[in-house]
Amino acid sequence: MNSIKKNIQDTYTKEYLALNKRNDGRELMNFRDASLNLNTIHTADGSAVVKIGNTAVVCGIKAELGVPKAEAPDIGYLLVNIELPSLCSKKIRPGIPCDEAMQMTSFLNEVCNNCKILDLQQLCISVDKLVWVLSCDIYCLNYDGSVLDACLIALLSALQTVKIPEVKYDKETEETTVIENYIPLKVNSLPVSSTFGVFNEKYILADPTEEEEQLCVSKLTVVTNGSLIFSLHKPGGEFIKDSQIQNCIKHVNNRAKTICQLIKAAQ
Amino acid sequence: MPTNVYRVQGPEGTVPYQQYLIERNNNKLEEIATSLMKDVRCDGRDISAHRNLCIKTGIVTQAKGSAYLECGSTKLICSVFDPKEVPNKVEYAKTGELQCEFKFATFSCRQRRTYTRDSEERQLCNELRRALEPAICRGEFANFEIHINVLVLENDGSVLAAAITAAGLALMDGCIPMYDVIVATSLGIYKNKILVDPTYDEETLCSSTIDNGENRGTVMLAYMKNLQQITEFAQNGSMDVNMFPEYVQILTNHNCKLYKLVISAARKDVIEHFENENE
Amino acid sequence: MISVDFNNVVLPGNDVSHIVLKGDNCKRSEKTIGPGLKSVDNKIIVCNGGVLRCKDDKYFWIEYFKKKYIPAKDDVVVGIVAAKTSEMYKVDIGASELATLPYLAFTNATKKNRPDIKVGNVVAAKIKMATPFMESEISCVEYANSIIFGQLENGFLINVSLNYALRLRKSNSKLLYQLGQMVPYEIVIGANGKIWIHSASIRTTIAIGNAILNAEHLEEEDIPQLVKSFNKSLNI
Amino acid sequence: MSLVSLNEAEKVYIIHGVEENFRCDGRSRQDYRPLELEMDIVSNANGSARLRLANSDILVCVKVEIDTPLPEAPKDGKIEYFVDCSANATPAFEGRGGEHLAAELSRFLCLAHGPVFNLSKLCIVPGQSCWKLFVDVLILECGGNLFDAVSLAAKAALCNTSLPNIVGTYEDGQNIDLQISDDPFDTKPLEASDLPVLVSLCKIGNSYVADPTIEEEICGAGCIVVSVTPKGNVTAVLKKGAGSFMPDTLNEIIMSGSHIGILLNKALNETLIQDMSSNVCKQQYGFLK
Amino acid sequence: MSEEFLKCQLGFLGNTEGSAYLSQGKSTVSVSVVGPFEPKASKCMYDRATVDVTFRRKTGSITVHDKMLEGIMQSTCEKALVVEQYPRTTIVVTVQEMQDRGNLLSTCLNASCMGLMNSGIAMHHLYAAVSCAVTEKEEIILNPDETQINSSVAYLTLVFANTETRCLLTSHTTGEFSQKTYMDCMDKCYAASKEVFNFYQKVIKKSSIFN
Amino acid sequence: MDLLSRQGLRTDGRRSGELRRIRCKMGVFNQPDGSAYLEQGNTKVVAAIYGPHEIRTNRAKAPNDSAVINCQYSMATFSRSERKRRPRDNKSAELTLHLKQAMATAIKTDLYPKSQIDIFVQVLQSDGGNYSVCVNAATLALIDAGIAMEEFVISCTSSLANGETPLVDISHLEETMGGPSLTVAILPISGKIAMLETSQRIHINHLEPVLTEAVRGCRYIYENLNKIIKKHYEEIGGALNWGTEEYNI
Repeated sequence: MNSIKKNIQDTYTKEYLALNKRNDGRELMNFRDASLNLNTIHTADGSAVVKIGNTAVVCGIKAELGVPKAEAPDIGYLLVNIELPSLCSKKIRPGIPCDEAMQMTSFLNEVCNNCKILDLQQLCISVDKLVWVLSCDIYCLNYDGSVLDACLIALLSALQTVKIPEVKYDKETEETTVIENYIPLKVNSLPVSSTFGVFNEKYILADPTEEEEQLCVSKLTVVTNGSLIFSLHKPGGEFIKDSQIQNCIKHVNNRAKTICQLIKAAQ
Repeated sequence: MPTNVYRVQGPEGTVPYQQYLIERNNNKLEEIATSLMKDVRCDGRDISAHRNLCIKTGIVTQAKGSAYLECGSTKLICSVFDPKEVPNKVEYAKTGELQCEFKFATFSCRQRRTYTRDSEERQLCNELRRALEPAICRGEFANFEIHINVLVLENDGSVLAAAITAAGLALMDGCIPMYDVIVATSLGIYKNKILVDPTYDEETLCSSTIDNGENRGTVMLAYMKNLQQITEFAQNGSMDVNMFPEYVQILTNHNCKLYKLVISAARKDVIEHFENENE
Repeated sequence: MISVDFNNVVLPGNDVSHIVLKGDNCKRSEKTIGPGLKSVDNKIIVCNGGVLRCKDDKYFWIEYFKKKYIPAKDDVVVGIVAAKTSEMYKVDIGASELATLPYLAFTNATKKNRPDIKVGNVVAAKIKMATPFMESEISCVEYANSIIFGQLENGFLINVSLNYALRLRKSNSKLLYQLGQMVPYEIVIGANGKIWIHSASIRTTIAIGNAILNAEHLEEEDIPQLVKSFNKSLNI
Repeated sequence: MSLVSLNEAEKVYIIHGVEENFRCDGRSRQDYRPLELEMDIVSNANGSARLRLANSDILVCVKVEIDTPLPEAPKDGKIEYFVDCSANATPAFEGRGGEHLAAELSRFLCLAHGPVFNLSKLCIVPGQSCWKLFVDVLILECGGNLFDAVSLAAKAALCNTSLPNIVGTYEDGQNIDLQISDDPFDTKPLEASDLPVLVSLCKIGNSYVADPTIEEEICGAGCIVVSVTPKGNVTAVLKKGAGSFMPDTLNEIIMSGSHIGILLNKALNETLIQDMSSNVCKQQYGFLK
Repeated sequence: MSEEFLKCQLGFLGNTEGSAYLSQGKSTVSVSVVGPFEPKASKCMYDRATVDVTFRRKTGSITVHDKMLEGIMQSTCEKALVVEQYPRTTIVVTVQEMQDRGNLLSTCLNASCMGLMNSGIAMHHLYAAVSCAVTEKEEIILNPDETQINSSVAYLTLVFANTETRCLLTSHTTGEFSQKTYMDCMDKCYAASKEVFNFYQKVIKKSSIFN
Repeated sequence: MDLLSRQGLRTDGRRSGELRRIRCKMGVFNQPDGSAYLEQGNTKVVAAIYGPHEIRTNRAKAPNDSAVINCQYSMATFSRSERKRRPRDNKSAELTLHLKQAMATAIKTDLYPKSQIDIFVQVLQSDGGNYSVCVNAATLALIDAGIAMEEFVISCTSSLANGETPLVDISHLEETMGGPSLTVAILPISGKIAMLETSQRIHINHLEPVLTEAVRGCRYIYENLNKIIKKHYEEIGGALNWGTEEYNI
């Protein structure tokens, strides 16, 4: 933690945190409200745009047909990739994806496999021959903190809007015929992720903006669906005590309830 | 050399399901072609009418200037960053550089696009840079470079024209010194019929190679109204040379109409800026 | 947890202030804490894993295995000249940055008769100024009873860990003395782990170098045995 | 491209020369430098041509392979353009230096030839197998005006290309095996005479110049490249450089570009015909001349 | 955490400042630490050292998941080192996977801690990583082997520092679990981390006899 | 199909000890400082030399008392019968390194301190022995550029046909079908070997005959090139030469 960052942090704590407030007027532990709209992109099979405060994220899903893996012949693919284009923030260089984008992609794929948000059996057309490949690409349009939460919400709502046509695969002649009636996908559970910025031993901020994220030493991300925790991810940085963890989990549960209602209402 | 996989990869040789619906797609194109003969376009507008534009500037708070532009169902977002030093540069350049980045989102076209830049994106990026270079006062930020990034969310025809207009708006929003407002429109020519601001299907029709001597193809023109200068002219498809003055005339008229629209959006943006300034 | 005491192994993060200060009768300012210890808001924390040592209750430090030399003032170091600029040499002493050796920092050097040291030569010098924020400055000016500084012609340079170099510099180490009886040689031991050896023939120089390197992990008592084998190998 | 640097005085000299329609190498505004074309240079290719435009030296070679057509265009063959800027031309092309220019050249060739080159000629069995043409351009020396030189050489090579005849096709179920006649002379030439040729016109001062040299390209404001078919139709227009144009100068440039293009096409066709007829005892010079 | 479970050798690489070869159960990891040296101009910070951790697989191909593990190791190491003491320098820690039979992340973290200790770079505290698996019947198994991990409902890796009070440094989890099970895992892993610190002490004692 | 028929003739009609026809022209391009075109049989190569000029690539590592030699070997995509995907790949990177080593032995680099000499070689048509023809072409181009060299660097290939008779200057067919092939680059007058490489295992007592055969080939090429260069300089030197003739033997 170099000295410049230390001074800014001290002034920030003196002015705001001491009076239990933040520079955009929020309490320490309350989240920015999220807005969501579905089916904005017609060329994608399923799409959603999510804004949490200023952070904006768009998710588009394209369905394709592919050959299943040898060791899992009866399940389809759900490939989630997060792209941080050099459009969304000045610290991202064009070219190969930055480490943060790769880490978020890996985390989101883990969460999808952990809590099986999608039953991959329904993606199978004919065992060992042909399965659906859902490639979900999430582009961050404006990087203003807690991008991961917005990505997960965008992914879930986009998955609910996906409609895939019925496909018949004839084993002998290896003919595939596509029939025009579109059936929606069934999403099993709605996990919600919320990110906390660990400022120093005393203060933990919920849903930090880009400016606060730079001042925080590390981030704590909790994914839950209200009752069960799917992931509690804290990559190093500042210590946190048990009491702080419990406090965070309490806030995360009621955040999860509000977001679930939002996703169900928008359907 | 370790193979470095930057993204989660699916199986090779995945095929989009639209491929098995080719005949449905072809007769849809014939339908559009026949209706074009009767001067009726698939979305009901007149052949010389531009699709309505929805413009919003200042979308990306992290960037110095940004603009979101919807032309019909073509959606794209452009952001501009302030002048920065050029890494590992040796000699002194009198004029500033423009670094452009033009990317289609993977889900933006009918056919899924790849993550890395292909030759079409590189071509559009060059054309975008050449269109903007004459419009920006590059002498103001000598030896520095501006990054202009365009991301296309949905591609429904005349993407380059929309990108140039959006980039002009983003530059104005980012208070980058410019000689004049830059606007661009494109024409589709099908069997001697001039279609303004063609959609994706009309563009595929215009660039089909049926050589029966009639004019067909697409023309794009970026124009600065006050200085009356054409900054970018790109044409593709076989056309008779004497028709060019007419096409250039139509394009400049449409650019002037579009200019008024863009000016009102920019003015609204500035007024809004001062309103919440003195709040 | 093994009790934390002197001549005992301690780990980074252990709090040793109660041992070092040993009750509050003596003032905190007298005690000087050396490498391996850090005082954080009046607590003394260990920051390197090693053995806690103390010397007549005033100096406390931790002996830990270290290979990377951190320049400290008044250390005698042996360095290799890496580059020549207009008014100084850049010398590689194994630290994170090249040390600077001004042309005039040699005994009775004047603007006219500058020392001609080419890139790649070995130099012995004393560290004049060393702060973590700037590259350190060394000088070859000899003072009262110091060893001869300046360029070390032909000879042989070997690298050892800093702890071993410290042990060899202590006067009571028998190894160097016994080797000296066998064959006459010159040696300069730098605090930065670089040792320069020069003797009559190249064969003996290399033999001495290998002897020193092999003796690093030997107990004190079987050093004579090593010296005997060194002697036998030299005679044939 | 190459390491030519001009100071202000030289630029002013060139601009004034162009004003008086008398360029520094004696040509008027619309004149071309001497062109030299030689066909069938590379022996193991289906068609090749070497073109020298003053000190530009381009070698184009067309090779043919059998491939399966794209699912969305079953009746069309395939054509792929590849430009390789060899480091021989300038040290700047070493390693990946020439990649940007090569990509732009190959992309524009593809755009220019696209509307006129009917790919269904390359089809063998619709939906199953078709010809794939590889047009490989090698730039050995660049002396300005690369677009014209490359397009002329490419058109000459394509006219020189001959596709081997298919003697018979045997279909068993899915796969097809084609029996290609092994007699090297039993071939039918590829009909490519209606391909376009590129004409680049560089705007210097307030007039424009055809076939610009490197110096003229540097001190020119912008360059318009017009692709003209023998009949005078324009198949592609590209603007290079950072300048901008008044609408009427643009029209004027495109008009004169198409006239020059027609003349260029006629000259190329004459050399091709003259080369076809006299290939009885043609002496192959190659680089040895 | 029985005795023969952890085996380690320090300083086995000649030309690096610190190196450790740790085997935890059947997975083995080798770490090399190249001490504070002159950084590239672009990456150098004027008042602290930049810490750069790279994680290499056996096969050499780096997938997206390895980047995540690398991120966790990077932030854990950076917090442990006293970076203010070495301004304008770079410290490079290279973690090489030798054999992966489960618990790879905890093995890498423990090995990197020992490598840093061996390198003689000043550290605030040491850290110990413990992983545990939670079965359907809510029992918690410490240092599970591969079969137990695959059959478990959740698999957690927790890292603690050797400060007196218990404070969590890093937590990485897969699978689903309730808050209560998370707290039980914390208690169990904290107890196990004490044994890892003892193991560190023994190794340092063995290697520090000679200096 | 054996490479050497009973009457001792090879597939392309040559005897075992005969080399392919050499045709060359110096000064082919006028922008590079030196250039040469060399044909040995059907292998056609163009070489260009730029320099000695100021160092552009990685200025820091440049030795300050000698010249830096920078090479690039690339094969045209149409040079072989089946098309080559990329003009430069790992194999050409390796040959670039070998070319650099071979030429560095002959060029007097200490006469051009703090400068860089670029040697670019482009294979137009490849019919075996590409590396050797490139080395010879590079030597010709260096001489055309007037760069000080101790002496020529001449390279030749040879291989073993059905077990005992060595063949010199092998073609692509003999390279792929035949036995182990050996490439050697020598300084012909002093006889020093600049670069020696064998494509696969070769028995020790076969090595001697194959190597002497290759060295004999190199000497033969050296005499030819020497004659051509002398004639070339007479032409260039003489004021009367405006026409261009073909130099073939």
